[in-house]
Amino acid sequence: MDFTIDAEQKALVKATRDLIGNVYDSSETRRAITKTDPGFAAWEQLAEMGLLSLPFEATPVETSLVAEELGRVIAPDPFVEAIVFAGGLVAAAGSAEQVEQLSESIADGSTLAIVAWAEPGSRWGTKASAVTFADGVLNGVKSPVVQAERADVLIVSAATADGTGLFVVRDGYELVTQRTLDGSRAAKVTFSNTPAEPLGVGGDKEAALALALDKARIAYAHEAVGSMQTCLETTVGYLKTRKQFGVPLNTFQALNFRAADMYVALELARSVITWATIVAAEETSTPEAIAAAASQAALQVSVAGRHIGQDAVQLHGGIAMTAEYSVGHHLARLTAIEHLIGDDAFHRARLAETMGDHGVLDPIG
Amino acid sequence: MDFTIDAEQKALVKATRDLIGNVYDSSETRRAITKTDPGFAAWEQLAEMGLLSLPFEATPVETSLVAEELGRVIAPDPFVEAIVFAGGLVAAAGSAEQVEQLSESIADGSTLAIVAWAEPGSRWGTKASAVTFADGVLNGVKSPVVQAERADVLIVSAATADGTGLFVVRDGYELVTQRTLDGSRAAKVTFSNTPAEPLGVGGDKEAALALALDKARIAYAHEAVGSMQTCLETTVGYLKTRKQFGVPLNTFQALNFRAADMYVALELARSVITWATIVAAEETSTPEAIAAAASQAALQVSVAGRHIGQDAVQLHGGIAMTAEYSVGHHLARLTAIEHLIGDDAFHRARLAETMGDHGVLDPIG
Amino acid sequence: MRLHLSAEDQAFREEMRTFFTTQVPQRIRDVVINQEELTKEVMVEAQQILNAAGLAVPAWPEEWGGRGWTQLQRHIWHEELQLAGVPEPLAFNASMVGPVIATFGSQEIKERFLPKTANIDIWWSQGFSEPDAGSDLASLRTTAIKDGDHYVVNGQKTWTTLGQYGDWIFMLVRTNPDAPKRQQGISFLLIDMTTPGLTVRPIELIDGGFEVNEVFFDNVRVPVENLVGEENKGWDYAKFLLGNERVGIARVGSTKRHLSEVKERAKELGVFDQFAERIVELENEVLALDLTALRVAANSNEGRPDPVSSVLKIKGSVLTQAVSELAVDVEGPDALTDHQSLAYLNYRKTSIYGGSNEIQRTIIAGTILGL
Amino acid sequence: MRLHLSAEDQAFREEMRTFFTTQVPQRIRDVVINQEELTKEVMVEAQQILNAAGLAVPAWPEEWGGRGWTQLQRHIWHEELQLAGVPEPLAFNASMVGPVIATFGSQEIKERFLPKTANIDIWWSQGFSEPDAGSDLASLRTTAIKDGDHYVVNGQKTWTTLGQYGDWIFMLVRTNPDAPKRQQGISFLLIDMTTPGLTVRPIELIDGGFEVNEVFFDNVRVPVENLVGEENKGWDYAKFLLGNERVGIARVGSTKRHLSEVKERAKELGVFDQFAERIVELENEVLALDLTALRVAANSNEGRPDPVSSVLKIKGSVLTQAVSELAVDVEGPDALTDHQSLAYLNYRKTSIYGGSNEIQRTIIAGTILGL
Repeated sequence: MDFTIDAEQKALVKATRDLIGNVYDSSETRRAITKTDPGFAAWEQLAEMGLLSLPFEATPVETSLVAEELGRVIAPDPFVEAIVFAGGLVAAAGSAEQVEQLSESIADGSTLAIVAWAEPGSRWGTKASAVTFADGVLNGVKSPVVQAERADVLIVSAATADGTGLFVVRDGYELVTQRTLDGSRAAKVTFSNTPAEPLGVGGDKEAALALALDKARIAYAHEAVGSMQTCLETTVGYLKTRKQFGVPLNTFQALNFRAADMYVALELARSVITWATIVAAEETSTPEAIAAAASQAALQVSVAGRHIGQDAVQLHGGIAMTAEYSVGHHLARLTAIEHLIGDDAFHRARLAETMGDHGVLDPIG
Repeated sequence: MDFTIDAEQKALVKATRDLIGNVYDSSETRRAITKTDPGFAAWEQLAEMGLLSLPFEATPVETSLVAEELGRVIAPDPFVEAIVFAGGLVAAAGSAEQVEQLSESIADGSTLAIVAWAEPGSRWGTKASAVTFADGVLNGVKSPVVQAERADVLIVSAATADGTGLFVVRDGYELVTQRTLDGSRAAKVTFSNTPAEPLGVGGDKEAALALALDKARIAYAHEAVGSMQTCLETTVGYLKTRKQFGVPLNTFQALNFRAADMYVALELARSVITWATIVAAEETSTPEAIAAAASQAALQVSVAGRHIGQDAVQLHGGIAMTAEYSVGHHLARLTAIEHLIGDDAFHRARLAETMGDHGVLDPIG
Repeated sequence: MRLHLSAEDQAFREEMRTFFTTQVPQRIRDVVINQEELTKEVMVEAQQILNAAGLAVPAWPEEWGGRGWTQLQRHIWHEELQLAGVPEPLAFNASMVGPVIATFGSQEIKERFLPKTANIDIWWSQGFSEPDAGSDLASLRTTAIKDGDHYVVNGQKTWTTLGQYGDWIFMLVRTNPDAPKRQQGISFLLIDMTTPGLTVRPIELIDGGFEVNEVFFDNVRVPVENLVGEENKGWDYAKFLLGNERVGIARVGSTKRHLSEVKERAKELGVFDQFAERIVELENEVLALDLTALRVAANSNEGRPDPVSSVLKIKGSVLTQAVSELAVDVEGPDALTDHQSLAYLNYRKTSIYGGSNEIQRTIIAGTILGL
Repeated sequence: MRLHLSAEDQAFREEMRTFFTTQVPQRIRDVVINQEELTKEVMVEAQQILNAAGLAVPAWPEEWGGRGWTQLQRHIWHEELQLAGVPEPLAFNASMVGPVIATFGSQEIKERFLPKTANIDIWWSQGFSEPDAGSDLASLRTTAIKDGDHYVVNGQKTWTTLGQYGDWIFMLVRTNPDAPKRQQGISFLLIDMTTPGLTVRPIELIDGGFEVNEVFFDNVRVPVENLVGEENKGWDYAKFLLGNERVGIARVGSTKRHLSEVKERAKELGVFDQFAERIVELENEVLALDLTALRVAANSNEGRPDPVSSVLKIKGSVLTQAVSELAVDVEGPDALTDHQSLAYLNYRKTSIYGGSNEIQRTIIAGTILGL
């Protein structure tokens, strides 16, 4: 059991932090960028740094470290969506030819790949039914699909005679794009006899989709840790400097205690989420073990994320309600992450299915 | 809609408070009394004051007012158990002869009647199965039965060919008595060919039992309100007088805020529980309406009782853990009440059954 | 104790319910029910419908449009209005500046302002909070220095809700900077927002909407006859006003309506059973709030706000937020682009404004518990 | 980052698990598992079994029975011991007075006390808290005035856990009442509890048990050689001791075991599905506590306690209580007479003792967050 990271990983963290902190040097910069299309600005630099090639060459540890850094400034670049999730899915399920074809253009930033898996009303289920594949074309609707408008390639899950298949689509679909609550974009994607190429050899790919999604959940959870960390730091800084009634806010014990409780929640969440990455990175881990770890991590995101995000706003007061200030955007992003990866009820129910199988839960057994 | 009580009811409250405050003049007196059999000491005086005749002549308003006063000092006398519940059940379901026969001796305190309805593992269900009635005798087990050892008459629910019947039993059963967590006693009662007389005309009495139980739940909830009120008052008093670090505890904002939250919880609980009594007292209320009101009240007991009881202990610190001090006993009694009337999960599930039938919940409609 | 409303109050409730659901167009109420943005035009239209029927400012003195209702009737009026989705009369007019003028203003100032205030011919804004004075209102620094028959106002106000629509603004200003205590030397001044030197800057909120504003004052000249009551007594008027504000803030009717809408939505989405326990719990808490508001209203002495109103403020805001959180969860993944999510973000304000919940806890601990 | 234990630590864990589950009799462990009352005899028997195997005081210096383990190994030892239901070595001996004597005592006092302390031939009691000094330890008033080669001790201690079994008591006493600061002038003194003038009064707790005591000192004469370290330096030793106390207080292994027992019980009673979501949530929180304890142990520098131990104390106590509350709810109506209810009442102490959770929040806000 070892939670430490090595020198190379430390360097990765530092380089990512420097790069991303430079692009999003303030909450106002980030806000201005999200108001123009496509709503993110660090993509080329992330590519130059080699971070977009991670799904093809590195372990979940590296992707999680990068995601956590992006989370600190809630960088709107779709790193987890396009690289960890879509890139990871291509790497895991694509044919050798597809991997070769896509990996280079994903890694250099020229191709943005997005997984279109969610279906209206499906509540995080991975079994496809709203889009069907037959005779080489797709028909149906996917929603919400984050950053679909900017996507060069969609990886679409669809019902086939053999189960849930995965398909590469480059064109021939319609989009209705909406702003998301965290300043990003998501679309309803409608396929009408859209030509599609199977990812990999065909057949039922639901297990591959679910595993890639679980790994993405863990990376999202690290984004959330980074965001929660910023919420806490910002709140502590505000309590120290902001004066009310002629004294700094940290004169008020009740406020300090709530900051202390935020710290407790953050450290506990960090432990579980980091452990989940370690489980995902371990070669001997089964998909079931990774799914369980992803759900444990997601549950922490939900419970700690609401607690920390809401209290960061409350302890700031009115200023936190303004778009000019940072913590409200963190609350929005934490809320969005939770609804991307599944909320507490979803993950509790998923964990409940196997909870009776063990007595004591042994995280390092 | 009127929450006020009239002059006569106010006099009842004052007389009860004087009487009970005299018998249980301190937490130590109460503790000493619970250590000797039968564990309560105000029964004769309650009888002399006429309070034990309430189920035969007054409305739930009066019994709730008395219960709340008993709750303030957590008087261990089984007023709700014997008078509201057993007395109320006799009054509602007994034959004219039985009512006549029992009402006088219940009212003068010479007969202690107790309802033996709970069954091992039944979790607050009112359909009897662990005890059966046939050929004039009862067989089976009831548990827990509060104050069974002191009881002169048991009203026993039992499975019959017609459903759940109710039976009067005076003798011929065996008891295994245990101390309860709140200093009272409860027994496992075993019936072996025990002669029993049907209460009323026979037939399925589950509805009558359930209604009497729901009315008892509301009275118990008032006991809980009285106890929560004392928890708050005692805690506030302690915060004002106890010094730590050279200053009174109410110098510490975080503690005061928690006392404020206790107050919020208490006032909200008081509203629902008082309303439940008003529903029960209203002649036009259906059993379904009383059941719903009882569950709403019980839910407040569970949620507010745990919050207030636990925080009263925490805000006191170590002293509250000692048997010499009062608030620990209040926490114990609040816990016991909740497990007598059904916990939060039970009442949530019960309310969930009908919750979809209305849009907006209108408490005075 | 009595369960039902008296026959009189029952009839009153029916009358309110009928009026709100038949005389206020569905088109207007749907804006509220669907949590869409209320435009100025719609709010004015709604309030003028109410005012024409004598239902806009029932708590005012009767000679200025009040109705002499009991507290319970006012509660019923308010709850039915919210249940029906009728936009509330603009609080700055109906609950804030109106009662202050009616209580403390001269006859001349009453005649000049109250009818237009009730009919929202003047849209009032509130100029209380300042950038360095959030919960600590008394530390305000905007000055009004007398210069002949004018005050010259300099400074900045913030959190001015819907100030972008404002015709006039009622202000707390410091008229005596040398007063020994911070609460002294404050006056209550009315300012025409078209006066030169006054600038409004809308502030974007985290839900993308524009609700609050900064208002800047650069040598704004205000006739002395726009002072309400006595000079340097403004803090007393402000406390009176804030007490009124807290009473209506529990939002019981709105929260009940929202919860019932979420129930319907959960049924539509097929997740009613999954959320049943949480809905039951919230319904129980909303019931407690509803009954406590009724208890306070029914028992309250006329006039002064009950300190228990702090309970209503705390629990009311927490439940507004909890129901909006439930609404987001019921939506599931679609919450990403759903207006329920924006409402969730927006409603974080309810535990901050109108005296934050920390301020309310301080009131309860101090005023009620004596801590 | 690495998921599994190293081969060495894995073997270590197996060794511990095997020892605890085979060398400590089931009869003893069942007392812990069934939450029955541990008698003095059983606790002594268990500790002597451990001590004979070198497993009673592994954190001590090696010359006095310590094992030179890493923090992670100590964590594994502690968790496996709790998981197996082995009674813990008496904290007053193993975690409190032993380390203080070993670190600050003279060679003579080490030789005199450490072997007997490890083998529980002396049962130590703790004399820190006083009636008017709960969380505010430094305000203690018990005095020890030098009279020739003795200290004369007068005063009262309270919350002395298991003091009714005590052979000796380690005390904080005020040796210099005139010291300028309260923390100065305090000394660390060892007292034979059979000394004339010393009286122990057990205090009944709300669960009916007797765990804590008052200890009265009426001119108790204590030889000066029973002083540990330097006179008037006791506060430093106490801080060292309290830091050690907090580390073990998370009760991770015990809580994990209790939760798994409650799961089994819920299955027996047929209510597993009904409680499933709550169990899942608690299991998630216990996992977080477990992993945080591992993270602290694995990353910790030898010696000084990590301030994050306050996180473990807060969450550890809250989860101990939450699992005991779940256990009561799983029992249902039978909880009225069930020992789980008494454990629930008893465990309210865990957020109070060892530095209340309010004290821990103060430490986090101050030491970690700099507030």
